Amino acid sequence: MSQLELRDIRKTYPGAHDETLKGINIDVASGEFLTLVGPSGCGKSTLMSSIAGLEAITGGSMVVNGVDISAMEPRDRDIAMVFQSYALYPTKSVRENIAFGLKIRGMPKDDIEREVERVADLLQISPLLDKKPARLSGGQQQRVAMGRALARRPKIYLFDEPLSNLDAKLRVEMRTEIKKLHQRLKTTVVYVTHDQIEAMTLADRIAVLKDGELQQLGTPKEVYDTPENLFVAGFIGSPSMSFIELEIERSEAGLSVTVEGSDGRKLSLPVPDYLANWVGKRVILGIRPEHISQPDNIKSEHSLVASGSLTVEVTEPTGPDIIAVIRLNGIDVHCRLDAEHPVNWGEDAELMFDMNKVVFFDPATEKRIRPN
Amino acid sequence: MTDVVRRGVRPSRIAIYGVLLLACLVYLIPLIIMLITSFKTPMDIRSSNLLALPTDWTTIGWTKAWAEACTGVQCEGVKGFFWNSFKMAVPAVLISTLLGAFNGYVLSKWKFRGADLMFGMLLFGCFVPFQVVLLPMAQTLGMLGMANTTPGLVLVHVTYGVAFTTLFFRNYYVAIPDALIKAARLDGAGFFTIFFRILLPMSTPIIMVSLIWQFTQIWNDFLFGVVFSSGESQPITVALNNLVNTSTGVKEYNVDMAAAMIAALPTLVVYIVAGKYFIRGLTAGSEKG
Amino acid sequence: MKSLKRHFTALAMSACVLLPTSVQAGKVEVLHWWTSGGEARAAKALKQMMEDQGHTWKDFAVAGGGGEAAMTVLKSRAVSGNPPAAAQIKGLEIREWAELGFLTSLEGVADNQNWDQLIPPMISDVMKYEGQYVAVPVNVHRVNWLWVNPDVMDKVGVKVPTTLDEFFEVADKLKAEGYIPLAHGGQPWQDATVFDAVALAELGPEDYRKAFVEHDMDVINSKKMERVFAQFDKVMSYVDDNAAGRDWNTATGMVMEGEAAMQIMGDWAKAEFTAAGQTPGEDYLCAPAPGTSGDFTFNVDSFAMFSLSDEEDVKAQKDLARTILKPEFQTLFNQNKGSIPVRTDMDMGDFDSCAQASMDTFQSSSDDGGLVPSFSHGLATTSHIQGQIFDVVTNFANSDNPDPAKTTDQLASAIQSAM
Amino acid sequence: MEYRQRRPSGVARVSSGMMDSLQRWLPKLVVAPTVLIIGIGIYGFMLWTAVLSFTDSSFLPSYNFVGLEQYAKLMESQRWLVASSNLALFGGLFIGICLLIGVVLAIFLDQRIRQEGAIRTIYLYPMALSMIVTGTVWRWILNPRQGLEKMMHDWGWTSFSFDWLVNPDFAIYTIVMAAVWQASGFVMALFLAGLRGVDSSIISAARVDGASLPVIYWKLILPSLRPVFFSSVMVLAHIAIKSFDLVMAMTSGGPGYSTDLPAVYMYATTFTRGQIGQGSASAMLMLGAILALLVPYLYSELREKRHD
Repeated sequence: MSQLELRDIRKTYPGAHDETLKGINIDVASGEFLTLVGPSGCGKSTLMSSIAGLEAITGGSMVVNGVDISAMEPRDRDIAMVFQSYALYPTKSVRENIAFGLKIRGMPKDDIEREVERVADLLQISPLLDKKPARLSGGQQQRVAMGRALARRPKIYLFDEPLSNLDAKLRVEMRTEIKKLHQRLKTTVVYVTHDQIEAMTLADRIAVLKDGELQQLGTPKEVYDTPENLFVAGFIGSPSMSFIELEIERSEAGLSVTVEGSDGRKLSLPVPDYLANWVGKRVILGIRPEHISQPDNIKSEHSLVASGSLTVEVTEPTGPDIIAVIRLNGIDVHCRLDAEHPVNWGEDAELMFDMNKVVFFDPATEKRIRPN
Repeated sequence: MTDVVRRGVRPSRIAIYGVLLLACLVYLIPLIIMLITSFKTPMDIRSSNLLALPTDWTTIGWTKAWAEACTGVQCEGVKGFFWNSFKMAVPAVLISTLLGAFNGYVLSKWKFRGADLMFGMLLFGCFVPFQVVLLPMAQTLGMLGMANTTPGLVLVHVTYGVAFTTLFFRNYYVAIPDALIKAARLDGAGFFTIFFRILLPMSTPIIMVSLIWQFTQIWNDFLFGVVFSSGESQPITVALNNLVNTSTGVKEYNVDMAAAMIAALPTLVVYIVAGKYFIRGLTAGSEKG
Repeated sequence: MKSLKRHFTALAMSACVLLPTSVQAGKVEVLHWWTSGGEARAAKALKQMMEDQGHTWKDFAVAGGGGEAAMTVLKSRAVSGNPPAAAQIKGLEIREWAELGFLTSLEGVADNQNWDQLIPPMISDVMKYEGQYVAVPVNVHRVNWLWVNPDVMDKVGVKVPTTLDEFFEVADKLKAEGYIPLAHGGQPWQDATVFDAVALAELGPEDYRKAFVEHDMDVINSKKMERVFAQFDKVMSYVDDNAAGRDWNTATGMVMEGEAAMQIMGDWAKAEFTAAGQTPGEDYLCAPAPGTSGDFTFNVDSFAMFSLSDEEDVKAQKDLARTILKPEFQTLFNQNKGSIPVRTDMDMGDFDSCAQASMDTFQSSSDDGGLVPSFSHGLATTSHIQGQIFDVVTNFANSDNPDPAKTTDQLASAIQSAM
Repeated sequence: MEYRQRRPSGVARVSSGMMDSLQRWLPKLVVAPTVLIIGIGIYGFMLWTAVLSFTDSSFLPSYNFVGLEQYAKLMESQRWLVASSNLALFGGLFIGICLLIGVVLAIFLDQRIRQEGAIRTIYLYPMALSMIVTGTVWRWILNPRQGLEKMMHDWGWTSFSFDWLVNPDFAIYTIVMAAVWQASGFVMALFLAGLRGVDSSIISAARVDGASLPVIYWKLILPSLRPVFFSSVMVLAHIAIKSFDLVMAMTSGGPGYSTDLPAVYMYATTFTRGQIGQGSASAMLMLGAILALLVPYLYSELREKRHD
């Protein structure tokens, strides 16, 4: 049974012309970690606030464990939230911050004490319990904010971009920490972020939002490999997918497309058969960096591979591999090259295209063309 | 610092100190004059210039102002009116500050339809000249049965002070992140719990501002004090006025000045002791607001 | 606590419950602006006399601006339905309050004490509304006095002027010797006080009354009035440049110290001399303002009595009225205030020479028609018209190039618009 | 998952319906007293005054309507014209000079000055005094015979002359002086605190770019203190309108009526001269002027804030 069901959630802010949320439907299973991801202004924070009860929705319903909570006050929903700014009470010590919600709910003193200790142990913040938030580092504050949520043992945890105020290294550490914690506690989590890596690494399932509409809901792998549309394809993955608009051709060998390098060299690439209906029509080819690499790195037993020599415009070594930029049809295209075989910019490199995994989009609807 | 820089800086620093000290002098002179005059004899005042030191120092002005000068048929100085002023100012200051805090809280964190309009109308309320409201207010208080009572006077001060206190608190609370309120709501705190347990403990600077501002305004007020107080509970400003003003009597400037100093003492002390909190709090709101 | 008590008393009163202890005693709340010096002492004497009769005196003193602040307070209290028992109200304002139905009749007391015989009709008229006393006069101030420093006059070798022409002559000589001829404070009411004296000198009592009491346009808008302005301008030219905003008593101080020679001011100025330990006739002289000897512009302080509901308080109010006109109080009060008793039957033996002279003129002018109400102190006309005249006069006095003819027109239209 | 079963059971859900609607009404309930007293005490009374301005009320309020007559009379009144132009002059100069002095002193005081605390207190204390006291003292000081001029003469500078207080053309400027004396230190303190909140890296960055200190203050720092300007103008405008006491204590509107302000005029006509209708009309015009000047300013400032 789903822990949280969102049914056609709609929200229009007073005085606004457009709907901020245009009918969102999501089910979150018990113990599931769901991330809401999307560019700023996509409505993900509004959706989160609506779940928490901080914003009243204008349509639809929210059900938790079979109970409709749409009209409930926040405190009656039994939902905890970790804020981007942590929102720690500045005049209260860490201990009081964690205990506040319990006290309000009338938990006996001893139980509170025990609960605070438990949470503090869990998050390794026991030595900080008597400090004021202002004396803590960003990472410590973050832990306290989580501790405050954990202490309540709510049905659902909401995280509103909790890591975005931390520096890069700490962010990765905390990410792992959160993941560990979730694996231990098996709590139901809805996690908002604009960082797709965070979304991918943490989530059981990802919900991609744009302009108040759910673009795709699926596991990280689904979203990455089979994005529903151009937006999701471009949003998920780093460096992001490159898009080239071109025409499907039919030759003796089968279906193919032709790309042109920066020096005018042409290269024919085979494409899957399900595009047969699209021969002579224009499609958008979506190709991820790892689909173009040195021939060694691509398993050539796949049928749909092709290689050619192309000029490398820019190289960006990341350590394990090198991101190289080539130009196809006048568009910058990223390739992921093996760091063991360095290439220099301005030189030609022999590159292999793995056309098994590339995706195609209908230029008119921007939807992915599905194999049927 | 290199020699070149030091040579370049010196004259300008002297100029800065010069300007600052000159300004000090300008700000201080009136106070000095008041003090000097309060220690002179009336004859001395008539004959010597303002800044000349008294030929014989005398505290007669002060003792007279405190305990002997007439403010009506009583000639017991202003000492009794001190207490009256406190009785009026303390509740008025506290109530208007509390109301202002509530209003600021609602107008920044619990906005409702029309909240901005209400705030705008409150702001405009800061600029209504008080002379306009004397008669209608008198009539209203009469209808309420509060005419010429201390509660009535307190009500008047609260009415015309709440606009400013609301402005202070609203600007201060606007700068406090909304997330804090949301977190508290999720923690199960209600409207009042959030206010008293979360916001109020954070509000010390702006509470200081509101208290100091309101205390100064109410303590120094004459118009409302004279019109809405009853005869025996007149505030000290009215006593001062009665003492200083004479239609056809003799003026004793030393007594006048001493009385003025006595009347100003509480607010002066407040400013000198708590002035820095005042400024800190005011800017805490306006900076980010 | 006190306010609480007030509430209970009010409650008790409205329920017509008589407090068992207060069989004979009532309370009077008295609004006045006598808050300092001799005035306050005088008011205190009144309080004492009331308390001796078993009444409670609730003091309600509001000083400032010759009663302006007190009037503001009084209006607010009247509007709030909570007026005091008695309020210091002057001149024609008494009638205005009476017309609005706020005042109570004092006929019983007046008959009993035979006020009509004691008080000159000129003054009793002001105290009456529809033929009945609604206010009780306290004292009579003479406004057209000239205060003189005799030492200065002797040094320059001049005599106290009795006419305006003499005044100009004397003033020129004083000026030549480096004295300020006329001490003055440039406040509207002081400007008007001097103008008052000049007008009386130029117009004479009859035309003065026509102009400022009856507002006869033939007098107001006439060559005579132009001449008043011209003479006023000339008088004011003997005032030093720094007079603006100066308090009247500071000006008096200038006369005492011999910096200035003369001042035109009402007889309250005497209190200032007395306070400095000076004796009339020796250290300073009092003389009628130039050109007004034998005439008397009066300024009368009075208490108007408001309608009350509580019987005991009404009785206390009547006792207050009676007490004010008692000879003991009249003597005590007026000696402190510099004025003369409002009763014409008083023994003036205990008063100083200026007061005695004042009383003589008061009685003689009362018979020969030289007694006129002072417009500058609100005895002659409504506060509105008075204010309009003040504006014209003070503007004229402060003008760079005063034009008597034009100002006369302004005066006429100002009065007309306010009538 | 065992701990979830131990969830505190104190969560009140029983009366949630009623409690919820109470919670929703609470904010409005809490501001209700203020709305009530402001609604009556400011807007109700303004309306009342507006009504009276169309009547011939004289000594006490009456309801005999005479249309716009009071306004017509007011427009003809020389004294009212003086009073209104004085308010514009006084208000403009007062606010302008206070801001100028406040900014300059704040910048100077921000240069690591010794004894800063003491100096700040000295600048600030006049704000604690009532305007009546301020007015009285300044009247003495500026009075040529008693004050500054006499002092200079006593000290041998006999040609010194300063007679603005008694000169009808200049007296209004003495009111400005006293008011500036009272409020400029306060403005200074506001700006000083504002300056302390400015990120010092701005100054460093600008210096690296080669900007001189005055340019840095003028072009970079002062513009960032806009909210402080707003607070200052609010407070100063409030004081300017309440300067009634100051004028009464210093000049009572004189010499003549050269330092009349609308509030003084209104008070005098309403209370001293018993012309309530006329006084109400002047009050309405004054409020109208304040409305016309301040409301656009408040509006633009507050809008700005909302967009940030």
